[in-house]
Formats: sequence, structure tokens, C-alpha cells
Amino acid sequence: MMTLITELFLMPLVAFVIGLFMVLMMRKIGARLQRRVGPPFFQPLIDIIKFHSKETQISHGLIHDIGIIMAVGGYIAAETLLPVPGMDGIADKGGIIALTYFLMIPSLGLALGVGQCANPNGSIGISRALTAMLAYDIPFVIVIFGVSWHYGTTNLVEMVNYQQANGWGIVEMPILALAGLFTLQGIMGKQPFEIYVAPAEIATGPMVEMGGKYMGGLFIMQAFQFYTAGVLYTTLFLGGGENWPTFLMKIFIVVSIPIMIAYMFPRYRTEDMLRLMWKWPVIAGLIGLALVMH
Amino acid sequence: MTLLDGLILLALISVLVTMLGYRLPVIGWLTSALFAGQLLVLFLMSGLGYGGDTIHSSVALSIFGQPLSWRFDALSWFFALITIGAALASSLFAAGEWGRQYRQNGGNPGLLQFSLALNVLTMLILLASGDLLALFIGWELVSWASFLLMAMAGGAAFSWAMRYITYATGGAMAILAGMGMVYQMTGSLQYADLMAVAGQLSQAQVVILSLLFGSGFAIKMGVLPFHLWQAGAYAETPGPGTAFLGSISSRMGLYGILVVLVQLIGLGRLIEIDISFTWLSLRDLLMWVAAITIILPTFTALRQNDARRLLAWHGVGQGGYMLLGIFSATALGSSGGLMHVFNHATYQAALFLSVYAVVHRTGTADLNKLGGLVTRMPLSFLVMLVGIIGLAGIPPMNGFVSKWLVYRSLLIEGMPLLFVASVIGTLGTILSVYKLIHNMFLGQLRAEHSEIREAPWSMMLPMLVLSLIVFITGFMPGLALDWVAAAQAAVGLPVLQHSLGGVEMEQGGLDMTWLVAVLFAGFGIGALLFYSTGKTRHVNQLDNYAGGHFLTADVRYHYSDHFYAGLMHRIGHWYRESFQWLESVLISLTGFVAQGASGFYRIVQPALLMLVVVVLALWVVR
Amino acid sequence: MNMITLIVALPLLAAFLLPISDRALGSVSRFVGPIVLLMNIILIMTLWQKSEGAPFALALGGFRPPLGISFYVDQLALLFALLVSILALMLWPYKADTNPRVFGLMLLLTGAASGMALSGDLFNIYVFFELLSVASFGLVASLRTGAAFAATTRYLIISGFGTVMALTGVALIYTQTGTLNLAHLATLAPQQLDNATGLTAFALILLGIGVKAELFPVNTWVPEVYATASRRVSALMAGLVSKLAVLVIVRLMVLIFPQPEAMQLMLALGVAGVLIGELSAWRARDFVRMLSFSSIGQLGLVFVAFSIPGEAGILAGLAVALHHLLVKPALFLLAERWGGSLGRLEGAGRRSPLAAGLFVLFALSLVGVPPLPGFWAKLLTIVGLLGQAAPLYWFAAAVVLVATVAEVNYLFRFGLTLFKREEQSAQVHKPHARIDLGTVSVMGVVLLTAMFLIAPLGERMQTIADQTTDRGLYISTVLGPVGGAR
Amino acid sequence: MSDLKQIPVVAKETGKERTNPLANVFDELIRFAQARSMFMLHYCTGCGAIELPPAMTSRFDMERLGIQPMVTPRQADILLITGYVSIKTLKRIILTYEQMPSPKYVIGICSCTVNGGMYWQSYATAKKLNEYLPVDLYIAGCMPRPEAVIEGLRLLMDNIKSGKSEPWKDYYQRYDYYLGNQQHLFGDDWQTPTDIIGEAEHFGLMGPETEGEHTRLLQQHQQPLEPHKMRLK
Repeated sequence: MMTLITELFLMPLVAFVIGLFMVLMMRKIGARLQRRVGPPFFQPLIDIIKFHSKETQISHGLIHDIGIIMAVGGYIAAETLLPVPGMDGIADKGGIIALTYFLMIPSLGLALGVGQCANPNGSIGISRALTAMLAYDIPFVIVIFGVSWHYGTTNLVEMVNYQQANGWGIVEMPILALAGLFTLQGIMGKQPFEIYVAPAEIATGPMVEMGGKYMGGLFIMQAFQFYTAGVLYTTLFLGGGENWPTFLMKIFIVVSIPIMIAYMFPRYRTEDMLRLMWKWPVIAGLIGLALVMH
Repeated sequence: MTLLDGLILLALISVLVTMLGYRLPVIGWLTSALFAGQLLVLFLMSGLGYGGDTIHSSVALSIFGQPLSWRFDALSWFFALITIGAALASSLFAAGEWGRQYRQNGGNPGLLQFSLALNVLTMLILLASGDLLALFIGWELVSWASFLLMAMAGGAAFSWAMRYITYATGGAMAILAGMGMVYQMTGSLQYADLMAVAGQLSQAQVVILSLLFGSGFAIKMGVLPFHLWQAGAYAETPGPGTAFLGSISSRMGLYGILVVLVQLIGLGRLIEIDISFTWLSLRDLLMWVAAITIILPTFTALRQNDARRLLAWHGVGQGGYMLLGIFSATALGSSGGLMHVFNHATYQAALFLSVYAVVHRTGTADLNKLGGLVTRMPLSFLVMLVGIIGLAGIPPMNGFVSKWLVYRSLLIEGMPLLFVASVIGTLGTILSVYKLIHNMFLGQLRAEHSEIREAPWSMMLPMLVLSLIVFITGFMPGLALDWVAAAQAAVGLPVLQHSLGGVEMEQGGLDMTWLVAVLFAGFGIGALLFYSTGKTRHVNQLDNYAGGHFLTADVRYHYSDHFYAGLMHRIGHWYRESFQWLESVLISLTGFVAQGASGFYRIVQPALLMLVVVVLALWVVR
Repeated sequence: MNMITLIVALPLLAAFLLPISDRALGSVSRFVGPIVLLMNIILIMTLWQKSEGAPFALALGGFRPPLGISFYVDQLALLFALLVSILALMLWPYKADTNPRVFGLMLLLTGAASGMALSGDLFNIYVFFELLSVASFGLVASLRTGAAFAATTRYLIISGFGTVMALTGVALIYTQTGTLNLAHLATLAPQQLDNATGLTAFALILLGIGVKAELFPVNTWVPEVYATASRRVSALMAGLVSKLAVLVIVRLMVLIFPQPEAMQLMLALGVAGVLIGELSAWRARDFVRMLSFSSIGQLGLVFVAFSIPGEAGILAGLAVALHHLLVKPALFLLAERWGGSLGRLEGAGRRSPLAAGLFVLFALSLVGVPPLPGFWAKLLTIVGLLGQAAPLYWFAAAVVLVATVAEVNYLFRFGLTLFKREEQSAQVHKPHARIDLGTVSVMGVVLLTAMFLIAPLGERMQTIADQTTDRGLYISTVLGPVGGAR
Repeated sequence: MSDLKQIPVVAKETGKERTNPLANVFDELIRFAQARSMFMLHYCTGCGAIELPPAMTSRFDMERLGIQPMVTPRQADILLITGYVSIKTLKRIILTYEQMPSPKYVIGICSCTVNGGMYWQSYATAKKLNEYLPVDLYIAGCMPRPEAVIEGLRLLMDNIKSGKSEPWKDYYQRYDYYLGNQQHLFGDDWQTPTDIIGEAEHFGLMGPETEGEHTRLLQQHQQPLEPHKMRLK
């Protein structure tokens, strides 16, 4: 019991730290691709501290606050559902389906908070973000189905065990893994699928009224988001965590791929994103599914 | 006199009291008390919900040689619980200030209470039916009682109620035909006799029976392609009536399907039957119908600009999950389907009531004419928030649990496309409910709504209780799963082994108690982080980024219309309204034929006609 | 037992005397009719009690059948004779300004109808049928409007043709068998009428008598006549006269023409009637026309029900016929004040809630909403139809079911119109006459009573149906045990 | 008032004296973070904006100093005004400034912001930005090169780190002065949707000159912009 509670506290903390490094990696990769130096090592943390140390901050109401709490808190809770080397948390109590829906809680919280800001730019951003979710979740659930079917379980711990005994999922279902990678781009909300942010058009959409610790909360959320995406993909396809060094390597590599793609693309319009997401990854997913289930 | 007799008698008394006392100002409270009494009797029968013996009614008739009997088993009890609970919530909602305002606006709250009582009575009769004849009698009674509730508002409600009753009669006639066939096959209308011969029926007979009964009952659920009537008919019903109808009325169709298709004929028979030229069995076909019922109405809901319509369309779509779960015929899936009946009733009632609380204060349910009400009606917002989380099937509310069970069973059964279809439905629901809560409660508060107050406690009470149930059964789904398991046993489905927190399985179970506890712990940490740093100041909504523009109260700075513009760019042209078209074609065709038929009476020359008739008659006889 | 002749004789006598005595008696003559009818009712009741349900035959003038004229009195005949009197009493033209001649015609109609119900002889039946026709012509035209005369003319022409056809049929039977006594015919039919000639004769009689019974192709008079005649007359025609014609046809079918072809011919015509009647009613935009078409559809249903072979058919048919006999007159009486197009009736029900409530009650029963009696009638019909192997029966069942949907639609479209909130509607309808509303209320009470007593009523109808289908009983009752033994 | 020393310094309340030795470390950390993470909103009114892209991109790369462009005032720390300020634009600039969360800094780039530059004679141009907003730093030049911009930002960074750059407090504490100048330019009915006095009260930033004759004038015609508090009754 004590171990479990320790894990429950430790897992989000580890996730946050790793997530910060991932954010740093993203910014560094972006900078290097643009032939810049990029931010200093502690920049992600410094940004968060700065945001939280603002002296005059405005709130648009209780729901605005609760939105941020839900966004951060939801991710904190979700991290305990993701098994990492040595720590399973409560991964066996939910499984992949529960996790998928758990990950919607932070988004929903954010959406509520943004809604209360009474800024149409934010609402437009949320409408686009939700549409994007509709776009990438369809191939994503195909992938989830195929993976769960293949491993015969929805329990992430079991999946990891299976892969460590029988080889990585990416070897056995390469096409599904490809489709999964594609959707990862959408899940992480990076270019070319970040029309919902669109800084020059709708002033960063959901973030338009977020300043101070509100924005700081969103920066924390972003760290969690990167971590979650990386760990999830690793758990599904790359054998999960055997030990920390390989695990870290895997998740950083996983996250770096969408980021590298992101900095080479402009963005798609919402409808084009829908078409793209509903076409290629879905086709790949279905083929992969057919191969898995045949 | 058994408890069942007592229950139905009490329901009858409620009807009589409301009929005689509909002018009394306290009739709402009186009816609520009577419903509470019914609920109490139902609790006395609660042994049923935990696997107790069937309770028979002491009333038994024999008409035209057909014995009629009534009884309550676990399934009936489960549905009755939802029915009376929904009626109690609706009635309580209408009892106080809502009823007064309704009366001022020319409505008749007593009639509403009477309709509610009548609906409950008829539903109890239906649920208690112990043979096919009693089932049909109950079915028709329910249909017409709902008709009364739908039509009582007048105006636009009339045409929708007409549409409903036309569909409903069509359904009833299909059931009647099915009953006639059963009678022809077994020589009786008893459940036991049909169950006994179900194994020997030929495939063709099973197909015809399932289609007749299935479509008959499905019409009440609004399953495609019989879905066109429902949303409008429900939306036009006066407030609490909508909540009642939306939460339970259409589920009577599901009860019928459970009794006839699942219990009597048996899903096993449906699985055996292959449909030519496809890979599908009859059961699979029905599952696909259910899946399409999830998707199309959900995405129709997405386009609605009226909160009531939007929710009513979701009601249609959610029925698909129930069917999908039940037709999966597994312990997991069917428990998901059954539990969704309960869950849907709770959150749908909460949602409708909160919408009507807003309508009560603002006078409109138009999603383009509201906004920002969260500061004025925070409790209604809370109720709606709980409701939409439930409706969208996101943890920690109960809607997630039942949907999870359905997903999980589809996963185990290896039905990827149905799985994807059901998830698409959920995604569509999320989009649509966000639009609902955003356009009503979030965004900019309109100047004319700045003085609005929260709904009175008589309306808040049922809403809050309902949302509490939504949360608690999400936190501890085992509470509801006990009843579901008993109901499963009653209709002969495999019974789900469950715990208080959900399902324990080696291949990935679900323990909501843990998940929810951790989730709230996470929120707690988030709140700690948030509130421990930096002071904030609450500002007016006009202090807002608008690219440097000065916002003033007379400028509407709000995004509501055409909410998912990008999505509609992509899928907008997929809305072909084919079913509308089909319906109108059918009506036109009937009109055309009818024109010809009545033309016969306008233009026929009597003498010539007689000559023709004689010649034809003689020719036929030859 | 000879009192039975009085049932026929008394109204006829009164009918012929009334126009003559009218001048002398003055206003008293208005009470003659009801008194006669009441006497009739009492008479029939006592008879029923005495006979204890057992059938008996009566040879008029002492000539024994098959030679003489005979009455056959079983429960079915008594029931219909009773209903004739009761309904005539209920639908009696009580209005003060009624032409005394109408009273005579009413009594004539009653007498003839009772005769038709009781006759055990084809020729007698024909004669009473003619009498009935004449009376109905007079009644239909009694409003003396141009439209009424035009409608009557049409009715007359069709009826005339019908009479000729029926007579031809009767003649055919006579040439084939040499007798017109039903019992005697029943003994001879299996040998001599089970052929094309017999079938032709049946077809001719069916169509001929079917004119009165609103049988499908020969019912073109219906909408106009009902629209132009007074509502009470329409009610009488739709409720009573049509049922008696059906009764005759049923008697013939049971006793003489039990061939499946005959059944199927009737079924086919019935189905066509249901379909065309209900669809036309669906299109009608006028309450009375709607009721007329609905009546055609319902009579079609009666034919469909009766064409189910065996006891089930008689039971179902009887149930449908009795139900319609109660409901349709009530609706016609309600139409007294609710004529004209539907649009003008908006909100009429809010002004007279009792009338509107009664309408809803009857409409619900008509479409067969359980537990109202109409449901049981429909249930019996459907179960009976689906119990048959021939596909035509299944088709008929489908048509009946679909027609019910149309029926619900048009009846409740009208019903809801009644409850619409009117917007400064200029159409102020007069409230229903108290006598009309009273009559309808009584009928409503009867309907509800029937709902509660459906179990004993069902048993009673079962025995009637048993008795009716028992050919041997008929033959032995009329011809005596010797004649009956074949 | 261009000389900072002339600004009366408000004495800190004595009760708030810190006793925790770590508090200073903490303050240091906060100031360090604030200095090393500056998100800027560039209000590009004139030609100076053209010098910002090079400063941001690969040639000079502001990001290595932790400086990033942002798009809404809520997220930004620095308001960069890059060119002449017309009266019409100034209204927007003031609103934007007031919507930024403190600590916030204003940098005027180009000569135009200092004294109107080549628009000195224009009737429609605000000449001295620091009459209307508390400007932290001017980067003069027509236009200043990216090196100069970076240099200016570095100076600001040092100021923040050493705790010297607090003119944003001045805006709250001497709001009456700034408002007076604004009213002089825009007329007596000038107001923004933001509520500076309320904010100053809420965050304890009131100074002796926060309120004065000009704020009274404002309060006379200001429509109340109370926040919509959640209420049950």
C-alpha cells in the first residue's frame, strides 16, 4: 500500500520532470532546424516559474480557474495510469480504454476554462481542437483496438510484459505502429495539425485569455502531454519500460519524431486535417488491423 | 394482494388523484408525494434487484380464451425504478415555481402531472406484463399515454405528436402481426410456450418474428430508420415532460426487445442466422443498425441550434449503445447496455431539467441567444456539467462505465468496426455537448440576462439529486451493476461478475473507485498548485483581448453559431437528409394513391360502374 | 314463440298507419314510433329469456318448410333484431320539426331490418331487403335539399342495379335447387350449388346486397349520401343497415356457400374496401366525408373478418361489426355540429370538451387501442387472418395493419384540430344538441361497460358464433330432425 | 518626469518585513526567472518592426536569452512599441498595456516613440510615449539595428534581475498622472474596459497619486465594470 501511494506521488513528478526535458528538446530541435541556438537548459522551468510569479493576474471566473486545475490535475491523475520501469501505479485498474478517456478530462477542463473567458477566439480554438480530436481519435481507436486485440488485453502492464517476452509490437504490427505514429502528431497538437492555436489568426485560440499562472498551468500541461504521448506509444509498440535508460531513450526518440516533422510544416486547415486523418492513417490502421486479426 | 398489486394500485390512485384534482395549486406536490410513495413500494420490492423471486400479481384474467397475467421480475423492477425515479424528478421539478409560471403562461400544470402519472401507470403495466397479450396491451397504453404528454403543449407539439403516433401505431401493428404469428405457431401467447418452441422455429420464422417485433419495439426507441419523429416530439413537450420522456419513455422499446428478442426467442437463434451475400448474421445486422443509430443521430444533434432538440437527438443516439451492448450477448456488453439505460436516464433527466431551468429563467432554449449564464445559474451549470460528462461517456461519471463495458465487450468479441463506430459516436457527442454547455453557460453573458437568478430550490433539488446519482454510480458502479446483474439473470443473459468499483478481469478490468479517487487527488494537487501561487483578480467579461478593440456591453463578443465550421466544411455535405426525403416520398406516394382512391368516388358513373362490376364479378367467378 | 312475428309486424303496421293517422292524432304520432320500438325491445328480451339461447324456427301461416315462409330465430338473429330496435330508438329523429313521414319511414326501416334479421327464407330476405331500400331512399332524401336528391338518385340507381343482381342470384339458386328456404338450401347446397353456377349466384347476391353493406366497388354512393343526409340517418345507415346486409351475406356463406372461393372473393373485396376506404378517409378534409370513407374501410374490415373460415371468422366478424355498430353512429352524431372542413374546426373541442372527449374515446376504440373493445375485435381479426394458410389472408392482415396506421393518422389529426388553440376564429360552432350529446354519452358508457365486461361478453359472443356456424343445428331446427338428416 | 529619481518612492509597509533568510533567495530566483523568460508582445506600429524578425531568427536568435514573441497581452511580459504612435493607435496600446499581467515592461523602439521623430509636427501623433505609459526603456534610432534591440533587451534583463525595473508599479501608483495625460489627448470621456484603480486596490498597489482629479472625472462617467460574480441568489 505504501509503495503504491509513493508511486502515485512519484509518477506524476517523474512525468513532469521528463516532460520539461521533452519541451526543452522540442524547442532545441526547433531552434536547430532553424539554425538557431535555442533556449538555455532550464528555460522550460524558468518560463513556468515566471508565469507563476506574476503579481497582477486576472481571472474570468471560477470556471476559468477550475479549467486550469482540471487540466493539470487530470494529467497528474492520468500519469499514474501509465506504467514506467519499476512503477505500475494503478495501470492495472484502468487499462488503455480508460486511459484514452482519462486523457480527455484535461482537455475538457481546459475547454470549460476557455469557455468562461468569454473570448470568441478561445471558443473558436476549442471548436477546432475538438474537431481535431474527432479527426485523430478515429485512427487512434483503430490502433488501440488492433493493439489490444493483438496482446489480448487492455491492461498496459500486461502489454509490456507480453512485449518483453515476445518482442516489440512495432515488429509484429508495423503498419499499425505507423498509423499510430501518424496520429501521435495529432495527439501532440503540433504542426501541421495546430490550426486550433493559429497565433496570427485567432491569437493562440484556447490560450488567448490565459496569462500568469493560467498560462503556467498550460505549460505544465504541455510537459505532461509530451510525456504521455511518448510513454503511451512506447508502451503500445516499443516494449514499454524495461529499465530507465532504455525507456528514456525510447520515449525521447518517439517524441522527437513528431517534433521534427512539425518544424518542417506549415499547418493544415481543419477540413484538410480531417480529410488527411480520416484517409491515410485510417487506411493504414485498417490494413494493420486486418493483418493483426486475420 | 401482493406488493405488485399495491404498486399498480398506488399508480392508479395517483392517476385518479391527478385527474380529479388537476386544478389544485398543490397538485404538483401531491403527485410528487404519490410518486415517492410508489418509489417506496418499489424499494419494498427491492429484493428483486438483488436476485429475489418474481412477484406475481394476484390479478389474472382470461379474455377470449387468452389468459392474461402480470408479474415483476428483476428486469421489470430495474426499469420501474428508473421510470418512477424519472417521474418523481420531473414531477418535483414542475411542482413549485415552474408550475406557477407554466400556469401563468396559459399552460395546465395539473394536466402535466396527470400525464406523468398516467405514463407511469401504463409503463408499470407494461413492465409487469406476464404474457405477450398483456405486453401488447401495456405497449399500446404506453404509446398513447406518451402521445398525451407530447401533444399537451399544443401548437407545434401537435404535428410532432401526430408524427409520433403514426410511427408508434406502425410499430404497434408490427408487434400485433408478430403476436398473430406467434399465436399461429404456438397456439398461445404465453411467454413459456414461445420459449419452449423458440428452438424449433425455422430460420425464416425467426427472421420474420425478429424483424416484426424488433422493428415494432425499435420505433419507440427511434432506432434508424424510424428515428425522425423522436427529437421533435420530445423537444416540444413541456419541460419536465421532456425530461421524463427523454430519460425513460423510449427505453420501453428496449424492454420489449429484451423480453421478446432476448428472453423469448434468444439471441442465440439470431446469431445462427446468416444473411445471404454478406458475412453478417442477423444479430450482426442488428448490431450494425444500432451502430448507425449511434452515429447518425449524434451527428444530427451536432447541428441543432436548440438545446432541447440537441439533447433529444442524443437520446436517440444513446439508444444505440444500449442495443449494441445487449445484442453483443456477452455478460460485459449486455450489462453495459442495461446499465446505460439507468445511466442515460439519470444524466438525460438532469440535462433536460437544467436546460429547462435556463428556459424557465431566460425564456429561450436557442443556443444562439444564450451564453455566460454560469455566473448567474452556477448550480444549473454544475448539473449540466455533470450531465454532459455522463452523456459524453468521460470518467468520472456513470456514462463512462456503461460505455466502457460495451467497448470492452466489442474488443473481446473482435468487432473492430463496431468499436470504431461507437467511439465515433462518443466523439461526436463530446463535440456536441461542449457546444451545448458553451453556448448556454460559457462565453459572454448577454446584457438582458445580467439580472437572472438561479432556479428556485424546488427545481434545483431534483437536478442536484440526479447529478449526485450520476456521480455516485460512476464512482461506485457496483451499486447499479448489482441490479443489472439481476436483470441479466432474469432475461437469461450471461451474468456479469462485478465488484463495487467495476469489473475485475485478468485482461484489463476497470476499477472506478480507484480511478476516480486518483483523479480527484490529482485535481487536489492541481488546485494546491494553482491556489498557492499568485493572487488573481476577477474582471469583467469586457476586459478581454480583442486585438486592442474596446469592447462595450452592446457589442456581442461571442462565438455560437455554426460552432463547428471547420468540421462542417468537411462533412456538411454528407447531411443528405435522406431519411427525411424517404419519409416525404412515402407520404407523397400514399397521398397519390389516396388521391386515386378517393377519385374513385368522385368520378365513377353509377350505371357504368355496376355494369363493369357485374362483368368483372362473373369473369372472376368463371 | 309466435310473438316473434310481432317484432316485424308491429313496426310495419305502425309505419303504414302513421301517415294516415297523423292528421287525427297530431303530435301524439311522434310518440308512436318510440313506443313501438320499446315494445319491440321488451318483446325480444323476453323471447331471448324464454328461449334460453336455443334456436327455434317458425313457419308462418302453418306451411311447413321448405314450402312455407319461415323465420329462424337464433341468438344472432335475436341480437340483431334487438340492436335494430335499440339503435333506431337511439337515433330516432326526436327533433320537433320532423316531418311525420320520416317517422313512418323509420318504422318501415326497423320492421324491414328486423325481418331481414329473422327471415329463414331467401325470398323473404329479398323482400325485406327491398323494403329496407325503399325506406332508406326516403330517409336519405328527407332533408329535401338538392344535394340530398342528387345523392339519393345516385344511391337509387346503384341500389336498383344491386337489387337486379341480387334477384338474378336468387333466381339462379332457385333454378338450380328449386327452393329458397335457407335450411333446405343448406341441405342441397353441397350437391347442387358447389359449382360455377352456385358461385355466380353468390357473387351476384354478394354484390347486390353488398350495395347496402358498402362493399367495395358498389359503394360509390356512400360519401355523398352520408354527407347530404341528416346525421341521424347517416348514423343509422352506416351503423345498422350495413350490418344487416352483412348479416344476410354471412348467413348465406355459412349455410349455402362455404366454398373457399366464395370466402376469398369476399375477402378480396373487403381488403380493397379497407384500403380504398381508409386511404380516401386519410385524404378527406371534411369530417363527415372522413367518417363516410372510414365507414367504408370499417365495413371492409367486417367483410375481411367474416371471410375467415370457421368459427374464428364469425367471432371476429361479429366483434368488428358490433363494435362498428356502436362507434360509427356515435361519431356521426358528433358530426352534427362539426361539419365542414377541418380547418374551421380549430378549437371546437375546447368549447365542448365533453363532445371532444367522447370523440377521442370513440376514435381510440375505433383504431383498436387496448383495452377498449375495438382492440379485441382487431386482435381476433388479425389472429384469425394469420391463422390461415392462404397468402391472400396474410396480405389482408398486412393491409388491415397498415390501414390502422392511416386510421390513427386521420382520426387524430382531426382530434388534435379540435384541441388547437383557436386564434380569433370567427367560426363559432353551436354546441351539440343535448339529445345528440346525451345519446353519444350513453354510447360511450356502453363502450366503457363493454370494456370492463369484455370477458363475459367474449364468452357470450363465442356461444353466438358457435351457434351461427352450426349448419346441422340450423337444418334440424328448421326442418326437424328428419329433414335435417342427410 | 523622465528622471526616475524624481518619482516619489512609496515606503514599503513595515509589517511586511521579511524575516526568513531564504526569502531573499526566493526573491532572487523569481527575479532571475522573470529576467530570463521574457515574452514580448510587439505592437508594430511603424517601420521599426522590420528589425524584429532578424532579432528573433537565426542571425541573432532572441530565444537563447529566453525571449519569445507572444500574441496576446495576457501572455506577454514586454510591450514592444516599434514606431510612431498615432492618437488612434495609442488608445489600443494603452488598453493592451493595461491588459498585461504585471510585472510588465514597455520598450519604445525608434525615435518616434521618444519624441515623435520625423512626425514631430504631425497633429495626430503622440510625441512622448512615457507621458501615457511608464516606459522602461527607449531604444533610439531610426531604425535601431537588431544588435541595438538585443542590447536594449539585455539592459532590461539586468534591470529586472537587480530589481530596478519597476515602472509598472508607477502606473498604478501615479495613475492619476497618466490618466490626466490620456484624458488631455482623448477627451474627458476616455475610459478603457479595464479597471486600473480596482486592480491597484485589489493587489495593494495603491499610491498617493493613484486617485486624483482625473480619476474622479473618470469615475463620474465610467460605466461600472463590475465582474460577474457567481451568485446563487
